[in-house]
Amino acid sequence: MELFLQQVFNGIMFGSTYAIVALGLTLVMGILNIPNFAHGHLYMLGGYITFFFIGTLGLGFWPSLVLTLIVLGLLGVLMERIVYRPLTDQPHINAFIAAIGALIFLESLALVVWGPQGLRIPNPYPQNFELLGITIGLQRLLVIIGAITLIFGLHVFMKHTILGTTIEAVAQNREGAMLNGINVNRVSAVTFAISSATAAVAASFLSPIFMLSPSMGAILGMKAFIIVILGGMGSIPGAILGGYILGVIEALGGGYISAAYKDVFAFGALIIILTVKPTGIFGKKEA
Amino acid sequence: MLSVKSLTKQFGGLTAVRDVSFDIRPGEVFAVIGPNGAGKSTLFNMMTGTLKPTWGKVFIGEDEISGRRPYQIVARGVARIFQTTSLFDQLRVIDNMMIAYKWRTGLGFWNTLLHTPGWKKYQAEAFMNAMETLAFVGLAEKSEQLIPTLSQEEQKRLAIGIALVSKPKIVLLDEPTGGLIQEETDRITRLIEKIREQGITVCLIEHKMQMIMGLANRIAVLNYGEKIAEGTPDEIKNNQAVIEAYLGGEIHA
Amino acid sequence: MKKMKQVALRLLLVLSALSMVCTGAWAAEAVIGFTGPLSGPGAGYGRDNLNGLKMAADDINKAGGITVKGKKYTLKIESYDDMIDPTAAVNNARRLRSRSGARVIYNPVFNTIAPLMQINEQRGSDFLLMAYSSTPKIEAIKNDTTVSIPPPFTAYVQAFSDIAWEKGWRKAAMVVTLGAYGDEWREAFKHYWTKKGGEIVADKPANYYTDTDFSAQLSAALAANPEFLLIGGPSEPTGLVIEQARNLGFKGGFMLVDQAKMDYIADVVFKGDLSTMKDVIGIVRVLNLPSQVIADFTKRYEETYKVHVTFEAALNYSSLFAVAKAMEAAGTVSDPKAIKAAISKVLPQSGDTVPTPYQGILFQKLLVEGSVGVIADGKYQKNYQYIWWAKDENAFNKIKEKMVTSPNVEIRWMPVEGYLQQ
Amino acid sequence: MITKPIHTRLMYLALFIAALLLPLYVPDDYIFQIVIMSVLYAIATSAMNLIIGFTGQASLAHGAFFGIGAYGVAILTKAGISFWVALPVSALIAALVGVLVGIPALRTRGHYFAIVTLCFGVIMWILAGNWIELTGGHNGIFGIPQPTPVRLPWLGEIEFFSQTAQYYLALGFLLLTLFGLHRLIFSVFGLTFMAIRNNEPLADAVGINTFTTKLIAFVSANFIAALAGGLYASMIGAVSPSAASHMLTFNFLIFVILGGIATLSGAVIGAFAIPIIMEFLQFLGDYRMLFFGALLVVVIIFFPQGLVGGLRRLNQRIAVWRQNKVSE
Repeated sequence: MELFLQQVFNGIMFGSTYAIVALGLTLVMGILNIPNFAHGHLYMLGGYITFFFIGTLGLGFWPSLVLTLIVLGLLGVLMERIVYRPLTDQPHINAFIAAIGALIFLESLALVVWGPQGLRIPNPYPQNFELLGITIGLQRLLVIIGAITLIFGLHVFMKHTILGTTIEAVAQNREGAMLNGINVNRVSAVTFAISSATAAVAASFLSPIFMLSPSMGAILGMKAFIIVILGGMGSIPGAILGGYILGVIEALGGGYISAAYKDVFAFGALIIILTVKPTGIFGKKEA
Repeated sequence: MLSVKSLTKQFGGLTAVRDVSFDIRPGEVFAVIGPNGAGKSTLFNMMTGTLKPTWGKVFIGEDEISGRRPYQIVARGVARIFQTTSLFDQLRVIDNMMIAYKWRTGLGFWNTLLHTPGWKKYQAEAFMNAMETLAFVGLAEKSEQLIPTLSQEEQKRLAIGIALVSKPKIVLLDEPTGGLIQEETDRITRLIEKIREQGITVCLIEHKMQMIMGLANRIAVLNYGEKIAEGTPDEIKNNQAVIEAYLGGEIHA
Repeated sequence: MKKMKQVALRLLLVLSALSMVCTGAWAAEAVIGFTGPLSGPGAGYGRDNLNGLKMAADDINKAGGITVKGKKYTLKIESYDDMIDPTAAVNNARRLRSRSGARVIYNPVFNTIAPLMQINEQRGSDFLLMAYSSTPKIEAIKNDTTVSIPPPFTAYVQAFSDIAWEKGWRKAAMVVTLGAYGDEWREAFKHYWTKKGGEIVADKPANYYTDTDFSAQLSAALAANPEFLLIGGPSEPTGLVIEQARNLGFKGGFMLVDQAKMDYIADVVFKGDLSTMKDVIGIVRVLNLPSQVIADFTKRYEETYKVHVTFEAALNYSSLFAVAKAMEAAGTVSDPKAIKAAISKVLPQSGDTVPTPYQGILFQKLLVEGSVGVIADGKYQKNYQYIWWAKDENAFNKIKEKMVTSPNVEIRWMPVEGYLQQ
Repeated sequence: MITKPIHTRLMYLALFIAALLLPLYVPDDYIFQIVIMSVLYAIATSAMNLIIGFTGQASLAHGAFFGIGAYGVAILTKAGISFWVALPVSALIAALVGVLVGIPALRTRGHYFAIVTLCFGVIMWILAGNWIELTGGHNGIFGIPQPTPVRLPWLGEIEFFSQTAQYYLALGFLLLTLFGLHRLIFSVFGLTFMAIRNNEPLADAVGINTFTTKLIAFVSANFIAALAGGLYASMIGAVSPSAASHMLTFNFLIFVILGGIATLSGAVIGAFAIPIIMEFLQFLGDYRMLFFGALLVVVIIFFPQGLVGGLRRLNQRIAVWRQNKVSE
């Protein structure tokens, strides 16, 4: 039972990361219809930027987190402007290629600047405590709390600010929004900024527990992609739920079943779900 | 010819089409009219297999076609054109026509890969028929052109040609003159008359009353998803329910 | 007139010098090729290998290069990235062989070594493949121009088990990396440890290359109450595993598969603090090797390449010295077969030239002892060096005589099947 | 019906002869190796073009089917079966798997289809790495025999050890593939592929069984990809999970898009140009992939139709320029 609880706790922590990374991706995919396959690499870069502020400049954890958020937000805007906007009227597959180009670029950039060796950030909250017989790291708890705060904050933003509702309007009907005089380009930029900033927050929270490596974004990006599709493109509840489900499945799968095949279950489940419901669990009728 | 029996379609809790029935007789032009949102296109989509009816059936002769896939319905001699001009706009005019003829031929994977004698025969047959139909709709000399170079009217003609090329028993035309000016509309009307002269049954949805009144043999009127009247143009013109639905007498438009 | 003569003389000198450089009579280059992962997940490992070669080439050149049949050569390392892709590795090898004229090519991953072994014997494009892979599968492929550099990992499996047994450890749980190497390690350890009478209470592999959290596997493994954990993959994530295991309350010891390096983990992941690691058995700390040059080697390596020294770097360094000497002995820089044949003549190496002196060569395997290091109570302890190719006590003693001794090193005999020398 | 102008035909003839004579003038083993691999990639890429370019279904499982072919040939030939039996059998297995995957996967559209196939690709990759009994795990299968020598009536016995023989073998398969694809695509049947890409509801409405047609395109593409994979396995002599990975799919995708999607020549050009550019960039060392990533983005922005599209545009410009000159 304790083992089970421990695994569920791990799963929830992971799910929190997945949820916020997928959340950013679903905004971009749902609103801009851009398959931003490089999203995981923005997360990776977020980790390195955090390392730069903490490890190289010696700033504290919280200021670094805020600075990383700003830097990545700007980077997101830049990426939208340089990489994706010129491709607006082209087939999606071209945007996909551009995304592959962008992710190759970002990964090599990290490799050139920081080298291939794994880097570590000192853990600001290394304390552990026992609860219900399971060991809980404070930083791990912080990941969960941070994620939930972020999700809540984003919800408030989307529902109760003009900018947020505008984004939702564009998500639901791009042409209609354009006819209503909404500046779609500006919405795109803002969406990208939010999307990459959330990825950066996930990376900042996690980096003290984990290790940074240039290739750490690839797998996470792919998983986020799958969560987004599973939850239905553009669906925020879908991304959150999908993220937590995948996190828990993985933790239980990795602990109880084979680690080698745990991804097979996740990916296999996706195939089955999509063939039964071809537009995802929370998906709109026809994309 | 084609009969519709108690067709009903619900989307969620909304009923788009309620209990509509009619029979289309061979060789006539049958029109379905009604204000915007009356459920005309939904009805059409059910007749051509694009939508599954919640209730009711569609027959072609004795053969039930409701619930079948669109390509199976086409193979029973029911062709259609879409409301917004729908063409293969990345391809040439002649390609559009030949694609629509394909189901009548044996041009399958192996035939094509091995270039069997049958392939040659069918390929020539498809080309001949395509050219013939293009001549019929008046696009013979445009056969090598790409779609975006065609005018609005030519695109409409091509769409009708695509429906006709596989020699259907009945064509369903969803607003064939939508977006055209009067002169163009007249020319399309003449084309539809020519189709009737060929012995092909026509069922069409239209907004333009004047055109319908001159063209159709019989008319069914939909309002809020229900059939409120059916009859000859004269009967319809004088039908009280129809006049009310069209806000008092504007039916003569 | 006299001035003219002087100018003419000087011109002649310069010209002759130039022509000597051009024709190669002055000092030619022998190209040593390297293809391996320099980007992607294996990049760190690939670079460790390459750095060792670069440093060896520099040192050899600084000492005047090599002399083959009276002609001076300097060594030049030419490297290409293959990202562990067989196609790219073959392309790189072809390029190195036909464009740069490399007759010796290094590669450090089995997945790319196997396809290279298909082409390195082709007439007209043959090269000596220097393979850094500890899997015995290499020896299963018959190939006359391949040399493998590290000891077989099975030697480490046995040696580590030996020491763990002495320490009184019995119950093991495994959280080893996924992948070819990890799969083989688990299999071999399971076989050997249970044969010895030990017990394996859990086997929860994890992907050290893609995962960053191991708490799922660790929680499951620790639930079975093991006395020690067999862990490992690349060093950095291995350090993470140690930290996460301690955070989950694990008090026992660790055994590291030979890919993970205890000194690297201690210095890089834990910044020199051994208290978290506490009890570890694994491949020896490079700095604790008994060779005379080791301190100097480590210092220069870390200064030049700004990374922690690794065993891969040391072995590659030593192997290139062997190749260079073999070229001299064979009297050729271009005949791979002759170079390989001459390697046995230049061994054993001495501890005052290379950090990990090779004792000999057996078919295609260079022979170097398996060096085991131990951390106990948060301190480095005595090393053990296992001679794994001696078929009997006698042969062992003969080898032992030639080896560098030190009070901190105990030399032991540990025959490993399949490698016993006649 | 669809005829090419005479100068285009001459150009293709010249290319064909140049390809046949290539071993006579290829400068060294290295270039030859790249050419051989590019020929193999061109086969797989052309097949991918059938499903993605012509039919408009973004299948991201292509690498997996390449892998099925590679592993199939590896396992069968190691079991002593002749290469000439192993190759078609592996391709047929891939086709069968294609049917089984296609039937559920083709129910989805657009991004969803891409993701479902990508997931399948990842699963195959994981299986390749972990089904140790069958695939040899992450080590893969090595020591795969070269294609069995064939005895031809007037040429004597042909072995496939040399690069030249391997080249002709691969070239033969490429020509066969292009020949088959040419027949399929330039026909009424082929038009139905493009009809689906262009306007699926209309294709449905004009009597095309869109599902079956998509399935045929998908399965044919997989069959050909597996052929390329089988050739790859016996030429490289070793397969490991990287031969079935989604990274391979992405590579093929890059070849197709940058070469020129939905053109027969585009896929081939991409399969040659990109690997050659990559090799050329080796001098950049650590900065190579950095540069390549940026290059990819720039090229896709400025040449959305790929290299073939770029060439066409250039051709048009030249035509316009010449016309202007004449009219002056």
